[in-house]
Order: sequence, then C-alpha cells, then structure tokens
Amino acid sequence: MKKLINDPEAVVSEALEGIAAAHPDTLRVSFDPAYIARADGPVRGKVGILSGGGSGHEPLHGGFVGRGMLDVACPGAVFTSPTPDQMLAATQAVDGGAGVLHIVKNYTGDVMNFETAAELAETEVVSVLVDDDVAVQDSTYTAGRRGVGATVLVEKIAGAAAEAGRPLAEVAALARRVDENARSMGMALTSCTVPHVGTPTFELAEDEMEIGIGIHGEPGRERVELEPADKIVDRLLEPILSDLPFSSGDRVLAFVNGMGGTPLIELYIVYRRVAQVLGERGLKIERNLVGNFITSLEMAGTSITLLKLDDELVQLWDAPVDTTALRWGV
Amino acid sequence: MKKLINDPEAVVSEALEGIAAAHPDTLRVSFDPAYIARADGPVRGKVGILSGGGSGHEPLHGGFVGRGMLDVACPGAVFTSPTPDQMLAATQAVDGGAGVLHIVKNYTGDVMNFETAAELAETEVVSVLVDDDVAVQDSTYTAGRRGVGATVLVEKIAGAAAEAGRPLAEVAALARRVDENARSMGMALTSCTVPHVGTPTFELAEDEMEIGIGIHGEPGRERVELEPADKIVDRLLEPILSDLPFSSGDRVLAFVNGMGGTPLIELYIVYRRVAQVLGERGLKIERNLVGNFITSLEMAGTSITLLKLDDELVQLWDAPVDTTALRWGV
Amino acid sequence: MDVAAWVRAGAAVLEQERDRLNRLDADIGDGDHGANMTRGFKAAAERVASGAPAADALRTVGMTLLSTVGGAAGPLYGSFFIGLAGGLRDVSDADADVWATALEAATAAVQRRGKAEPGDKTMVDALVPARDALRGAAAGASLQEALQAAADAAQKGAEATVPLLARKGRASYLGERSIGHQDPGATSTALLLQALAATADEQ
Amino acid sequence: MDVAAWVRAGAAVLEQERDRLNRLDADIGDGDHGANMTRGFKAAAERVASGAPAADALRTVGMTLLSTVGGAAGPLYGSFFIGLAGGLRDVSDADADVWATALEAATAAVQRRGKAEPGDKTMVDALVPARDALRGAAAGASLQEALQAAADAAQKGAEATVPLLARKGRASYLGERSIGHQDPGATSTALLLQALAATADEQ
Ligand SMILES: Nc1ncnc2c1ncn2[C@@H]1O[C@H](COP(=O)(O)OP(=O)(O)O)[C@@H](O)[C@H]1O
Ligand SMILES: Nc1ncnc2c1ncn2[C@@H]1O[C@H](COP(=O)(O)OP(=O)(O)O)[C@@H](O)[C@H]1O
Ligand SMILES: [Mg+2]
Ligand SMILES: [Mg+2]
Ligand SMILES: [Mg+2]
Ligand SMILES: [Mg+2]
Repeated sequence: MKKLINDPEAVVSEALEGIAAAHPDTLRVSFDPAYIARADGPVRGKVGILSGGGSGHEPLHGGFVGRGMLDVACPGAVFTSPTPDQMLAATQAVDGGAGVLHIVKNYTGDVMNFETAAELAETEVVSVLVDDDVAVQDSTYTAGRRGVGATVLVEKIAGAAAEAGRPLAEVAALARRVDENARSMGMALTSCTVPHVGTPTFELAEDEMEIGIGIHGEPGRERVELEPADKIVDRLLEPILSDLPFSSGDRVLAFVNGMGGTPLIELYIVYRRVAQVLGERGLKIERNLVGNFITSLEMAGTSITLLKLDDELVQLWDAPVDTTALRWGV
Repeated sequence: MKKLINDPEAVVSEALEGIAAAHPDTLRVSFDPAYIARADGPVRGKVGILSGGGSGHEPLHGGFVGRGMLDVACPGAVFTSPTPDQMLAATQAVDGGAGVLHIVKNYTGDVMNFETAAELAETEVVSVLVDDDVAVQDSTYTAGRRGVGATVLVEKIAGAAAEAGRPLAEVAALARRVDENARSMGMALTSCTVPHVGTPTFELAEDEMEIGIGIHGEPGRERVELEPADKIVDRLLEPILSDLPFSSGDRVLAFVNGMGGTPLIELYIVYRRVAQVLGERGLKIERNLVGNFITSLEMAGTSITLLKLDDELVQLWDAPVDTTALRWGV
Repeated sequence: MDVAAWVRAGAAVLEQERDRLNRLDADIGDGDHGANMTRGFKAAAERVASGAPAADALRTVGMTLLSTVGGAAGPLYGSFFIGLAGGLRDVSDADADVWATALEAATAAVQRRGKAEPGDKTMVDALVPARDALRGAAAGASLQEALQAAADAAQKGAEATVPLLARKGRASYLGERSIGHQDPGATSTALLLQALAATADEQ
Repeated sequence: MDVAAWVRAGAAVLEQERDRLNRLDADIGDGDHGANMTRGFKAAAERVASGAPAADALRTVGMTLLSTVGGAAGPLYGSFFIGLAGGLRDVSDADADVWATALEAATAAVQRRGKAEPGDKTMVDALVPARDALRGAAAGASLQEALQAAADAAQKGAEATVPLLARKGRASYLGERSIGHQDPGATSTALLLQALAATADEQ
C-alpha cells in the first residue's frame, strides 16, 4: 500500500485537521464527534442540510459544505458509514429552527445509522434516500439501488432550495425529485486500497474492467475485457437511458465523474462520447459537470449520471454555491 | 496500460472535442492548430495571457482559461511541448492590441518552441520563464530549474493583472516576481504511463518513492524508502524553505498539489503537516490551495509550492477568476 | 458472567481474525468488516470496567459500538448489545434461562433494525440458530454448556451462509455472485458467541 | 538525392526503433523521444513529394517537424532540416562537397537553437563528428561513401554519449545519474544519417 498517510487508523482525523487548517474562514471542524460545518452556521430560519457517509469519496461530502449546498458533513471511517452520534451532534449544530434535511446514500449501513440518529434527534428531521445506481437491481429482495453520482446533484439542489428560504418539506420534495429523475452507472479500471485494510479491495487483471461498480470498491455487475472509452461509455449509458426512461427532447444535466485515479483528460474523452450519444438520441445537455466529485480513493474509472431537468431544477443548479469543491455565482 | 481512451494517438484531440462540447459558452477550441481560448476574447486593450505545455497535466493549462487568468492555452502531445504554429495562432487569437505574455515552463523543449514562436510573431510578445523546482540544480551546467507548481500561481496572478488593465511590461514583471518568490518540490509514489508510449515511464518498487520528481515522470533527485506523510512533507519543505530563504514573519501562499492519482483526503494530510511546520517556523499562511492542479496523468504523489506574498500579490490572488478549474469572486 | 472479560476476549479474537473478516467482506462487500469490528471492540474493551453490573456494561458496549463501528455492523451490533442489556436488567445472577431470554430480545432488536430474515445471508443466520440452541439447552444445562451450544449453532449457521444468495446489505448488490461465500457478519457473530462461551467457562 | 525517399526510410527506421528510443529517453528523460520522432516523420513522409527540389523538400520536412514533433527534438530537428535546405538551395545536383557544407549549416543551426556543445550528451554529439567526417571524406569520395562515413561517425558519436554527464535538456536534471545511458537524440540522429547514406546508396 502506497499512500501519503501516517497512521492508517488516523487518516480521517488527520485529514480533518488539514481541512480545519486550510479553511478556517469558511469551515468549522469538530473532531469528536467528527463533522465539518459551515463556519457561519447555523443560519437562523434556514433548513439545515446534512449529509455524510464513509470517507474516501472526497470531495464528497466535506468539499460541498458552504453557502448554497451543505451546512454540515459527517465523515465516517474510510468507506464506512458514520455513526449516529456524529449525525446527532451535526444535526444540532446546523439547526437554525427550520428543521434539518438528512441526505442519505442508500447503503444498509448509512440508512441504519441515519435512522438511529433521526430517531434520537430532538430537531425536526426529514431524511431523503439517494438511490440512483442502475447497476443494481432494484427489488424487494435486495437492499435497493445504491446512492452514487446523483448525491452531488441532490446536495447542490437541496442546498440551493434551503438557501432560498424554502421550508423543509419543499426542500425534501426537491431532493427526492432530483433522485427520482437521476440515473447513474460507474465502472472501474483499477481497484483501490482502504488504508486500514491495506490490500486492494478487489483484483482486476491488466486486461479487465469492472462494470457497474459502486463507490466502495464493491464488486460490480460484471467483469469484462477492457474496451475503448467510447464502448465503455455506451455500456454505461444504455442502462441509464432506458431506465428512467429518458426520451428525445428531454433536457438533461450530464455529469461525468472520475473515480479518483483517472486523469481529467480521460474524463473529457468520456464526456465527448456522452455528448455524441445524447445528441444522437435527441437529448439536450443543458448543464454539465466534469471532474472528480464522488470518488473511491485512487480507483481509476468513471461514472456517468444523467438528471432530467426542468426550469426549477436548472434555476436551483445555477444558484450561487460557495464550497471548496463547487463554486460559482459568488 | 489501462486508460479511458480510444486511440492513444488521439487522446489530446478527443479530449479537446470533449472540452469543446462541455464548455461552449466559455471556451473556444481550435483543433488545428490546437488551442483553447476564452470564448469572449480577444479582449480589446487587454494584455493577452498565453500558456501552454505538454498535455497530461490537466487542469493545467486549459482548465485555467477564462476571465482573470489565461486567455489561451496551447496543449502539446502528452508530456511534450506544443509547437510554434500553435503558439503563433494562439498569440494572434488573443491579441487585443496590448501585447501577449507567454508563460513558459522552463523545459528545453518548451523554451525552444516558444522562442521560435516569439521570433515569428508579429504581435508584441514578452516571455516569462517559470523555474521554481528546487529539486533541480540551478547551474549553468544544466537546463536550469524546471517549472512546476508555481506555474499555476504565475498564471493566476498575471491573469489578474492583465484583467485589471495593467500594461504588458507590468504584467510580465509581476509574473517574474511570482516566479522569483516561489519554490516547489514534488515526489511520486507511483509512475505514470504516457498513452502513446504504453508502458510506465519509470518503475518504483512497492516500498520505494521518488523524491524531487518533475511533472513528466522524469526521474527525480533520489529514490528512497517509503516514509510516513509527515516525513515526506519535511523532506520536501526543507529545500524549499532554505532556498529562497523563507524566514520567520514571512507571509506565504501554501499550495499542496496532487500529481493526479492521490486522493484529496491524503492531500489534506499533507497540508496538515505543511501548516504545522510553517507554523513552527513562524511563517504565516495567508492563502492556500489544496487539490490536483498541475498533474502527471495518474501519478500518485504530491508537490508543495510556497510563494512569498506581499499586499499586491494577495490582492491579485484574490481577484475574481472564472475558469473551469479555479473559480472565485464571480 | 463478567461482560468486560467477554468484551476483551471478543476484541482479541476479532483482532486476530481481522484480516479474514476483511477478506470475507471483500468477497461480497467492501472489505472492511474486520476493521470495523476491531475498531469497535477495541473502544468497547477500553470503556467497559470489570465488575460493573452486566446490564450496564452491555449497554455501554452497545452505545460504544453504535458510535465507533459505523457501517451496517455498527447499528446492528449496537442494537444487539443494547437488546442483551435489556434482557439482563435487574438480574443479579443470570442463569442460562435469563441469557436465553436476553438473546431472544437481542436477536429481535437486530431484526427490527435490519429487517433481515433467516436465509438472507446476514448475521441473523448465526443469531437465530444460536438463540434457538440456547433456549433449547437452557432447561437442562449449565450456563456455560448452554452458551457453548449457542456458539456451536452460530458457527454452523455462519458456515451455512455459504450457499445462500444475499438479500440484505451490500452483498445483495451481487445477486447470484454472492453465492459461495461465507457472510462476514455471521462469521463475526459466531466468533463473539464463541468468546462468550469461553468466558463463561473460565468463571 | 531523393529527399522523399530519405524521409520515408527515416520514418520507417524510427517507427522500427520507436520503443528503443522511448526506452533510452525513459532512462534519462521522459520516455517520449521515439513517439515524438515517429509522429513527426510520419507527417513529414506524408507531406514530402518525390521529385521535388531537394531544398524545398527539406524545408517542408523542417517545417513539418517543427509543427508536429514538439518537445526539444521538434525545434532542433526543425532547425536541422531547414539548415540543410539552406545549404542545398539553388544546387541542382548536390555532390559530397555541397552536402558537407549543408551539414555544417544544419549543425550550426542546431547549436544556435539548443546552445549545446559537444560533450553535453545531446544530438550534437552525433552531429558534430558526422559533419567532420563528411567534410573529411568529401574531397576523395562519392556522395554515397561520404555520407556513409558521416553516418558511421554519428553512430560512434551516439555510442560515445554513454559515459557523458548530460548538461542540456531534460537529462541534465539527473546530474550524475545521467551517466551510463546513451542519449536518445544522438541515437535518432545516427539512425537518420544511416538512412540518408542507405538512400544515397540506392540511387
Ligand atoms: N439488514 C441487515 N440485517 C442484518 N445484518 C446485516 C444487514 N445488512 C448487513 N448485515 C450484516 O453486516 C455485515 C457487513 O458489515 P460491515 O462490513 O461492517 O458493514 P458495511 O456493509 O456497511 O461495510 C454483513 O456481512 C451482514 O452480516
Ligand atoms: N539544448 C539541446 N541541444 C541539442 N540537443 C538537445 C538539447 N536538449 C535536448 N536535446 C536532445 O533532445 C533529445 C530529447 O528529445 P525529446 O525526448 O524528443 O524531447 P523532450 O526532452 O522535450 O521530451 C535529447 O536526447 C537530446 O539529444
Ligand atoms: Mg463499509
Ligand atoms: Mg517530452
Ligand atoms: Mg463492509
Ligand atoms: Mg523526451
């Protein structure tokens, strides 16, 4: 394992120290229990937006804390859901009197920990599940779809709605609308190594790739032979496009995400093909996002997320956001 | 070689197509010769800021094109200097009548290609060399120091000065001041693979790292056994701090850069130690930047850049910038 | 029964089996179950004092796991120990019968939290047979013997998860590919119940 | 001398030796010299027509290399071919003497652009001995013989870069560690001059 770390068990706490040192003006970091909050919060009368999940997906979620997006992020151990005490303290820290929205990626661990926290919270809490990953069968016989790329979009749009002063129920409804209208699928060229585990989560041969990977290095839908980028994009887009279903004339936000170890230059090669295919299908890409936003440590790979847009979602997407990882309009 | 590409020879041109498709409102992409320019340029009466270099360092330089930073970027083949015809066409494309600044990283190839372009240009061109890499011996018996992390800072500050309407000579003087007051050093945990080469540029054993690496996978200053992050930071900071020399009371910008394959969480562990050491030395970090800004494809590693600040540099650093990779104040 | 001794023994065996649990989890999950459990039990072992009333100690263990394990295992084992604590409250000298009732409560708490049924390839596949074995043995056996029967049943239950298709948790994403692997959570449950039996044995 | 034939032969040998040149460059540089040269000569071979006047053809080659090779080699080989073109201008049937003068001009152009001296471990270490050998052989030999002498000298010069410490280009960053490796640019120069001699031979 080759990593820029000191103690595998201290990765999250030392990174939090670095974040606290780097952004004292905009972020307030609590170490025990661990959370990253807006320095200027809680904002009186504003719905608080809380998200959290395992670490190792940076900039998600801590990089999205700031005006117009999250009020607070709870980082768990690497790839492990945070715990209810963090969520409880964080909920309290951002409670501006208008209730708090919990944005929860649909993983059993996250769901149960957030549930426990919500049960214990004295503040009004509404939870929204993100479950956009079409790689996973959505049936009553599974834990349901995982939350992946759409999480970034849900956080941005719910954050903008809260910033605009909308009440908790509306903010939650918007967050659900984003999740319902978003579909994602990802793939990996390489595995990644959780620091406190020390060995790669899975092994891929030099000529193999994993299609339908989650963001925790979980095994994906299928393992196939390496292919050119265009074919990979086609493979990812097909289930996304047919699942919603997206149809000609739809306005979409196209989000090409890197899993962490893939150079930006390759993500633009991916975006090129996404734009081609959507163009052929008559979909209009009105907004896009290209970069490493929800990652799996140093994993090489990409995920594609499409969100069906309407005027309100576009307006909330465009609204000012001021975080370390997403910033515009400010 | 596992990459999200189609044809190793078409990596740069296909990525340019992706960039053109993703940012039609803000960027204008020319394919032959290749450059990425501000869509709203040339700006009448403003000094044009041009930079360029081998591809594979994204977001450098194309990600820094936009208001308040570069007017145009010339991407070469991966890790290979662009050619004079690109620079000539790009110079002409951003000539707003106030001359054009060429920001050139000090590599023999870049220097010679830019020189040739400047000789042929009909516009007034001033070139500024960036050579901040303390890993390299600066003597008349070498090609001099390489340009690394400071390039991002030079581009930001020269861009802000040009945006403020300062004349070419002043913009160039500011760019030189940034270079003269900045020092960098980098290291690699892993190598990287140039697409059209197909095999890693160098080999590192599982317990080795390369100290003093450049941004092209050139061999570094020394190859040593893997160490904890804090020790690595100390190793990088020592030559940086003693070279300028930085001294107690200095105000600095601290830039922790990822080489591409290192997760953000690790960069914050690096930043944590940088802040500790500078604090102990009495240096005041007034500004910072943490992230992947000047990369070497998928290489894992980091570089640290320190820039000695003064009021004018702080003000230019803070000035609005609106590019895909750096954005604030807009 | 000294809960602190059990927790220390549990922490030790989890530490020892950490890599195996990680590997089992890597096969059908995300490879962190050993790390998660080790982290939690290390913290629990530090916080639980020998000699404290069993119910208090078990509650502390449950709360500690809840706030240190994370993932799926955190709330589930948290519920488990808080459930056990409930069953042992106000009992000064718990016999096999009391423990059987407590394990019933704990198993119910895990199922309430996780909604898993036997056969879903989760820790419930170790817990349910253990619970039944303990109840079955409680009448005629010593506490130690009864706990050993429970531990053995848990072990068999864990092994019996191999051919199952996962329907809960991260492993369920794999569908058919989850077949042929032993569930990590069921495995850690068996280890912990084995540690419980061994601790009772020493006393 | 058919420049187009030379360039095609050069493109072929560079393509063939691409990986070796990359490897030589990986040892003391950034591993792209073979790729750079192959890209440039492929483009040049496509753009240069057989039968064009030598000076025009050489200039086209130089301009093509300048705009397709990039890196250090681009401007240097660009200068080299533009320098050769200068030496062959207005000469309809160039003999060994004319070629010797042209190679002098081309070598000077490379040195003007790159500021390298013999011994700096660059392509100049192949060019300078080739230039001198061609001048030396020009008086008494056929063009083909003289060019072969130049190619042989370039080859020796390239091999003699192994023990040198690099003082120019990317390899200079290595300091002492550059010793013990053959310079890629000197190697490609030797290959190209060998292709030149072989082309002259065929005619
Ligand atoms: N809904 C559930 N009910 C009971 N046990 C579950 C459930 N979901 C997961 N588990 C158990 O949790 C174990 C995985 O725990 P762990 O790896 O620590 O968490 P995570 O899956 O969040 O990484 C599984 O092996 C399984 O036994
Ligand atoms: N200043 C110089 N003068 C002459 N030749 C040089 C000079 N700098 C570099 N070279 C030659 O260029 C070769 C490297 O070319 P190449 O790898 O294509 O470019 P880059 O170094 O930019 O990657 C070296 O092997 C050397 O022969
Ligand atoms: Mg986990
Ligand atoms: Mg190069
Ligand atoms: Mg797990
Ligand atoms: Mg090279």
